[in-house]
Amino acid sequence: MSETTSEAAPAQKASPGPDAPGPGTSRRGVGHLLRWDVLVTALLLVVFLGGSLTSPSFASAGNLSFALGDLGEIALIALAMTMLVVAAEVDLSVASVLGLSSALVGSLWDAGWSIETIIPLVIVVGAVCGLVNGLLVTRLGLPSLAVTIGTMALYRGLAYVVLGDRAIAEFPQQYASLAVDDVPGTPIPYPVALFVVLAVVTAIVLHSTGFGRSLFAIGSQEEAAFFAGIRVKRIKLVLFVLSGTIAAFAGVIFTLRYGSARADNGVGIELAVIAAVLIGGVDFDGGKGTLGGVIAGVLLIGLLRNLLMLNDVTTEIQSVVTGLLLIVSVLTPRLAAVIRQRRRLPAP
Amino acid sequence: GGTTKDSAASAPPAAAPASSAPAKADPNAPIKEGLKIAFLPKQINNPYETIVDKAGIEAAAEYKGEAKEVGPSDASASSQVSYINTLTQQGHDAILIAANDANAVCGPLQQARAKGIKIVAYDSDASKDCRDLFINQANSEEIGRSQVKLLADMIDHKGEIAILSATANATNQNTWIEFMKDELTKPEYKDMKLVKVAYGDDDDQKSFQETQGLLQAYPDLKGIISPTTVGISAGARYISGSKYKGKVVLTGLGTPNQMRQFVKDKTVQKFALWNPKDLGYLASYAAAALASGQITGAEGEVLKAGKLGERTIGKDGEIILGPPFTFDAANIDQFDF
Amino acid sequence: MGETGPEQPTLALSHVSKAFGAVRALRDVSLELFAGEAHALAGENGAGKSTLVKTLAGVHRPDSGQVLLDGEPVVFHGPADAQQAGVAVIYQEPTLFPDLSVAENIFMGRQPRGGLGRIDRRTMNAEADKLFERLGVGLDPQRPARGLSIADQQLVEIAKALSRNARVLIMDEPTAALSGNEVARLFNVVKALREQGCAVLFISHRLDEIFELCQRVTTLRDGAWIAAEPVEGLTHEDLIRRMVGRDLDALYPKQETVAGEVALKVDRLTREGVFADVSFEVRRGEIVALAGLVGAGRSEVARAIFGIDRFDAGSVTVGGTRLPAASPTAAMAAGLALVPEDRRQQGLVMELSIERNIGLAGLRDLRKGPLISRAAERDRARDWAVRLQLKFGRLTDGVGVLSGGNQQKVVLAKWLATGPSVLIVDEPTRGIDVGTKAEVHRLLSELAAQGIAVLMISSDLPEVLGMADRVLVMHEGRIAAEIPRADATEESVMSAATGRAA
Amino acid sequence: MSTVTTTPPAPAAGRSARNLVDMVFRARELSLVAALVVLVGVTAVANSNFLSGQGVKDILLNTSILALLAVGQSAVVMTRNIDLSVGSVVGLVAFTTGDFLSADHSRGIVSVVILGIAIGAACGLINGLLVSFCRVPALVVTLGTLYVIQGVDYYLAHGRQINAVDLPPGLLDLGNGSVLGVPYLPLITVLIMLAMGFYLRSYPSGREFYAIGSSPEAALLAGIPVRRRVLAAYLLSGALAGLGGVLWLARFGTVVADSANGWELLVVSAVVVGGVAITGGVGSVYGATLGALLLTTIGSALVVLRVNPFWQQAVTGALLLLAISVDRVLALRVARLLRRRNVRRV
Ligand SMILES: Nc1ncnc2c1ncn2[C@@H]1O[C@H](COP(=O)(O)OP(=O)(O)OP(=O)(O)O)[C@@H](O)[C@H]1O
Ligand SMILES: Nc1ncnc2c1ncn2[C@@H]1O[C@H](COP(=O)(O)OP(=O)(O)OP(=O)(O)O)[C@@H](O)[C@H]1O
Ligand SMILES: [Mg+2]
Ligand SMILES: [Mg+2]
Repeated sequence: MSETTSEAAPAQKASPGPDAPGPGTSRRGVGHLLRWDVLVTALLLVVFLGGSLTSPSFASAGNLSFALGDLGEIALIALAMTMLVVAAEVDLSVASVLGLSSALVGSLWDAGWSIETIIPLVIVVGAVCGLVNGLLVTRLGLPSLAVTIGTMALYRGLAYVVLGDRAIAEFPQQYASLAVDDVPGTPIPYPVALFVVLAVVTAIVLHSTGFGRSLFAIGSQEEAAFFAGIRVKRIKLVLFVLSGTIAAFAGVIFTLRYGSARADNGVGIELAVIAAVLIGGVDFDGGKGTLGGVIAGVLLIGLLRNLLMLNDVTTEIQSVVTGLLLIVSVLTPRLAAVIRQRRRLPAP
Repeated sequence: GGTTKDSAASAPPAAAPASSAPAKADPNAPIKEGLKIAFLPKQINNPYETIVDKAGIEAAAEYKGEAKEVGPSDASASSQVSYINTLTQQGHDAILIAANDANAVCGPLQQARAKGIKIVAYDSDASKDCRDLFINQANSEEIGRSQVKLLADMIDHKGEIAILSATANATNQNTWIEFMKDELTKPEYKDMKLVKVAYGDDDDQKSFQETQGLLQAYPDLKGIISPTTVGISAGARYISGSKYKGKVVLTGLGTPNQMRQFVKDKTVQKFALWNPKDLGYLASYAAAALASGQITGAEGEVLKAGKLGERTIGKDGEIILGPPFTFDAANIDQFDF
Repeated sequence: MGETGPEQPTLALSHVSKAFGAVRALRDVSLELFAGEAHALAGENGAGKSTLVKTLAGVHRPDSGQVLLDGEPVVFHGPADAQQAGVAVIYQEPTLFPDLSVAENIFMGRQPRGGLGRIDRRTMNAEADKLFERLGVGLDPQRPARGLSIADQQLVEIAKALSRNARVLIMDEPTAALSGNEVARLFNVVKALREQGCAVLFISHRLDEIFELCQRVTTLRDGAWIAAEPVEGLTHEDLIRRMVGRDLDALYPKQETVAGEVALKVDRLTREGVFADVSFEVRRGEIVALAGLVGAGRSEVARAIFGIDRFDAGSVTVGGTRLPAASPTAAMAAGLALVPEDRRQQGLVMELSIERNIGLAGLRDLRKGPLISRAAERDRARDWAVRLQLKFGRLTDGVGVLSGGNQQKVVLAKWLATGPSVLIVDEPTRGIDVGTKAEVHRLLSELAAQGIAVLMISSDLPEVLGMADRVLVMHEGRIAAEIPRADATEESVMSAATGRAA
Repeated sequence: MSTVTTTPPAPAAGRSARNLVDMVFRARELSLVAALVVLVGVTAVANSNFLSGQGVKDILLNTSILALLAVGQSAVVMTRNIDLSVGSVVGLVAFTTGDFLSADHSRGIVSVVILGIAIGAACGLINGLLVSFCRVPALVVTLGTLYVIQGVDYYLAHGRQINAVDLPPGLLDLGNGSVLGVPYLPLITVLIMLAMGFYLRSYPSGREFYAIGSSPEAALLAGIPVRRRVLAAYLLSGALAGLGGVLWLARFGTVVADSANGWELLVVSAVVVGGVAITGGVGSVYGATLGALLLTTIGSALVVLRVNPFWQQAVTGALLLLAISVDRVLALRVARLLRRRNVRRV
């Protein structure tokens, strides 16, 4: 913070900056280690070790399977959210889409439809929800934070319209177990396995395709991206549709996993998803972040919570820990930048 | 104390459906020492639940058990499920749960039972095949019907009435409301009309504003039933400070400490509740008795619940605390909870 | 004029060094600014001129050496300190508050006060009006700064600096986006200030301007101090040699080419309120210049052709295919490329690296299967960085740390790499040093010779005259004249641009 | 260099365009007022009770605290930041001050108000220091402090409840009493809003809030003390949230730990509906207050119009979207109109 430069500020946020060859590389090494997504992964390992030491049941297959299964929906939605946030947008309506999808599954099932018809239909509805968000953001140029606060109320409201105060249960066992059971021979529940597959796909898309590159460009300088011929609006629209679709799908899993369809399913998980994405080191101003960081972030939050719960740490303290983790997640790279700068200053 | 007419009516003790309780009860087994039991309320920070759980934890001290309260800060089923999983991993003897969603908690509860953990639902039931016992604060039907009677007497069986509930999905509320509606179909209530069920989400401020809305939207409203402690106190507070005081009758389920002021200033004449401390106490003993093998949860077995005496297990593994008690200006000062 | 010999310098730098990481932007540089003297700072792109300016302005603190105010060492902890000391700065890149009015931008922090210490808006607007009158521009003080063209923004910056009645006026390429007209006005005002005893530091890549305005010039090369000498007696060639370290070839290496078939045809293009009825053609191998005063609508035409803005009427045809309105993607597919005028907002993604920026306009070409090939991306970037003599540390460095001129080169590289058939360049050499300018000109010539059609928008009249086969002159949103190379002179172009000739 | 002088500027065209611009900016607030009038009108026709003394008083009381928070929030949002922790702060302050008072009835109202504001300001200070001096993204920091403050609040409360009987009547009177028929709460809010609005518009340091939000980079170069202003915005937001907490206690009397739980998004909606740009630099506290009023009125009107409770939330969401969309469409329309009329004066 010794510098008062304005131009340097964004530069510092960016990549490690120009370095001399030779001695510079070792400095770069330190800078690299101080990158938040690397730190998150390290923290994750610490939690894992700590968990195994303090609680005998932590590392058991049963517990891990629970803990991972519990993360399922949040992790899935976080994939789409990561792409949105990298493109400097956000979707706060995901939890409501999840609720609406759950309500639809319930009411249609109650009306005698088969699950095979319900699932695709619900996913289409989710896509439409995303489309509405996307159109409002791209066609009218409204800020996504504002739009999705609105649709958050709208979609949740529609869930209540669909299902009211009813709670639908008793879904067929084979589907329910698909949402709960482990892949044979592993402690990994099916939804988590699905997540792994999708995460790999998302990582490749985000980091190695033109589409992914475009997201980073849009996120850091939308106008320049548009001038470079990137279809900014279309891409954003796609992202919102994707987000809605995944949220609806997560709603189906949620419903089957808990065996209960209610209009208030998943209330408030949007903040958990965003917290996970941010802890994973994605910059809320767009243009920066890695999917690996996000995955580590999701796991970190989930396992840490699990560990705290196993050690009888109360909800209050869990809340404080989550909050501190968030703050540390942005403070660390910042401090790292300062340290890096300090080291560089006495250069000849 | 004493059994309710419901459980007394369906007495045949032997015919327990063996599905959930295969083991044989030994009524004379002593309560084991050092039992680990956990209370999982709908939500921590709900004062009512805190009273219940505290009493339950104190009861555990009587029988030398170890009890604790854990729970989420939001009243959602999914957060409760995480806690059930954790408690299962920790290896407790019994889990007591006030279910946020009767079905959503079912799977994990089944898994807990598979590990030999006894499950007691209290306050708000879980599906009956996922728990061993349900400690019902009062007979649901009785609560529903008596609330209507209470209100009807105060408004001469005439006029528009409304219900201010908790969340739209609250199972216990919805059961009571069903019985209220059924009661209202009886001929003696033909002049009473239920115009609206509003939801205050068990949030003080929301309930407060819902009451406002009700009174404005239905100028001819004569009475409100709020079968939730949060709702009735918020509603009473609004009415006591508005022009509707003395014109609209409010009743429901509330704690004496919350309502004392409004009974004294005549906003509210009568309301009902059971003793939440007794509920926690009874639930705690039920869990201990299950875990010690004194009972299995079969219909007709008798639970010895310390200072509360005995209760007989009714149909579907339900134990009823007792009839609700009606508070009014004459008796309210005798209670402190 | 105001030179009073050994008098103390108002503001000076003494043996200042400044490094950014491994880049040593300033090395032991000294500079003295005297009251009543206009001092020029010359140097290639990346020589360290802006860094020097920011050091004087309190934005950067020197690693070693001192800033001297009236002979006393001072430490500026931030821009506010420097302003307090009477230093007014026009930065290379305009830094306005887009949501505030133009007048508020000018007077931020120094608003005239009325009763109760409140801001007196009426006086503020009147003062702003007066300033603009002095500069001869017709900007409305009450309009928001958002939407001002780069040139107008620069003018607001100038008004802001002038309004401070500063003892030291520092101008980092204030004229880069201005046409002759505004420049002349600006110089009149600056000369008047100088005569009143203001010390002036002036930076420009247009050498003529240095010779017109300044008495003394300091030259930097690669962050090192080369010379400080009176302008009198210096020739262009001398100055260039100091800056570049060698002699230069022709600045306008125009190759004669034969115009081929029509590559870009613009027919009756109209965007209401901005430009109307614009028709022209550009043939393969031709360089057509679009000249005009600031705000004549040249950039707007370019934007509409490329599909950034939607046009209301007319058509654009590239190589026989008619372009849909408002689709840059379609325009690019048809072989169009646009080097925009505002490199920081439109040309570059500041946080991305040099190679990512160069690759951005051609993500499709970099694909190997569905994935991007990093090797292809790096090759493409390295190739063009070398061809344009880009001065950089690593290709993976963010473009944000490059000097202004080098940033401009990255924008050029990005678009040239797409291999366009029609190239639109909007102020292609804005902020580019003479050496590179010649390089860019040669490049444009070569491209034209290879059969590319080039539409060049430029406010630099010598550039227009030196490079164009044909000059289209815009005036108030319409094409006022079309002048073939042979007839194009300063006079003919300017008179058309000011609306005095048909 | 040719020195051609141009004709002097012809002001007419520019001025008329400006007037239009002016109108649009004022229209942001105007369109809110219009929406309110329509909403209240329709509702009042359907149910005359809505505009009765009691009805109006209820709406004003319901709006007060939200509007107060929106005033603080808009100062933060104007500097291109955000404060998500306000809801938690209200909860924390409402509970701690309630606890403070119920422990000893003789404690004065003034001391409680000061305590509440101090706690709020302390929370704001932490947010502000983190955001302005450590330069970390506001959204992340305040989401973090949201969790932390909530955790602390829950920890302190631990399931307890403060009841109206535990509180001195003086405080409850502050929440529900009135002077000359105007309840105290809206009075306090309006006074604070006017003071803030006046300050932000008419004082150089107030304008700097807008400048910072409009372009933080330019603000630094212009020598504006960016950090101090951002810190001030957070302090203000925190302090107002603290005051809001005390007023909450005064108004509702009964508090548990989770008062104003989840209000952060409600407050942000109010600010956004009120025309304060989430990207900073644009808007006014008047707009934000109107936004809060509109949101509250929608909520009340739906109940009074006897909209099915299951439809209420959906309708609220739809109206919210409608409000911001219409505002936006109008702005785009006028911008297009402006462009067409735009005759450049050179
Ligand atoms: N904030 C920064 N961080 C790292 N490097 C920087 C920074 N600012 C400038 N540089 C580097 O310092 C050198 C000098 O840059 P400067 O902007 O002063 O050049 P300049 O002489 O103004 O060039 P131009 O004529 O192109 O504007 C360049 O190599 C540039 O990349
Ligand atoms: N993004 C924008 N939004 C609104 N108005 C704009 C925008 N860009 C430019 N203008 C306005 O449009 C008019 C024409 O500007 P334009 O940039 O096309 O002129 P120009 O001839 O290219 O001049 P120069 O590029 O030298 O400034 C000017 O009045 C300018 O203020
Ligand atoms: Mg420069
Ligand atoms: Mg231009």
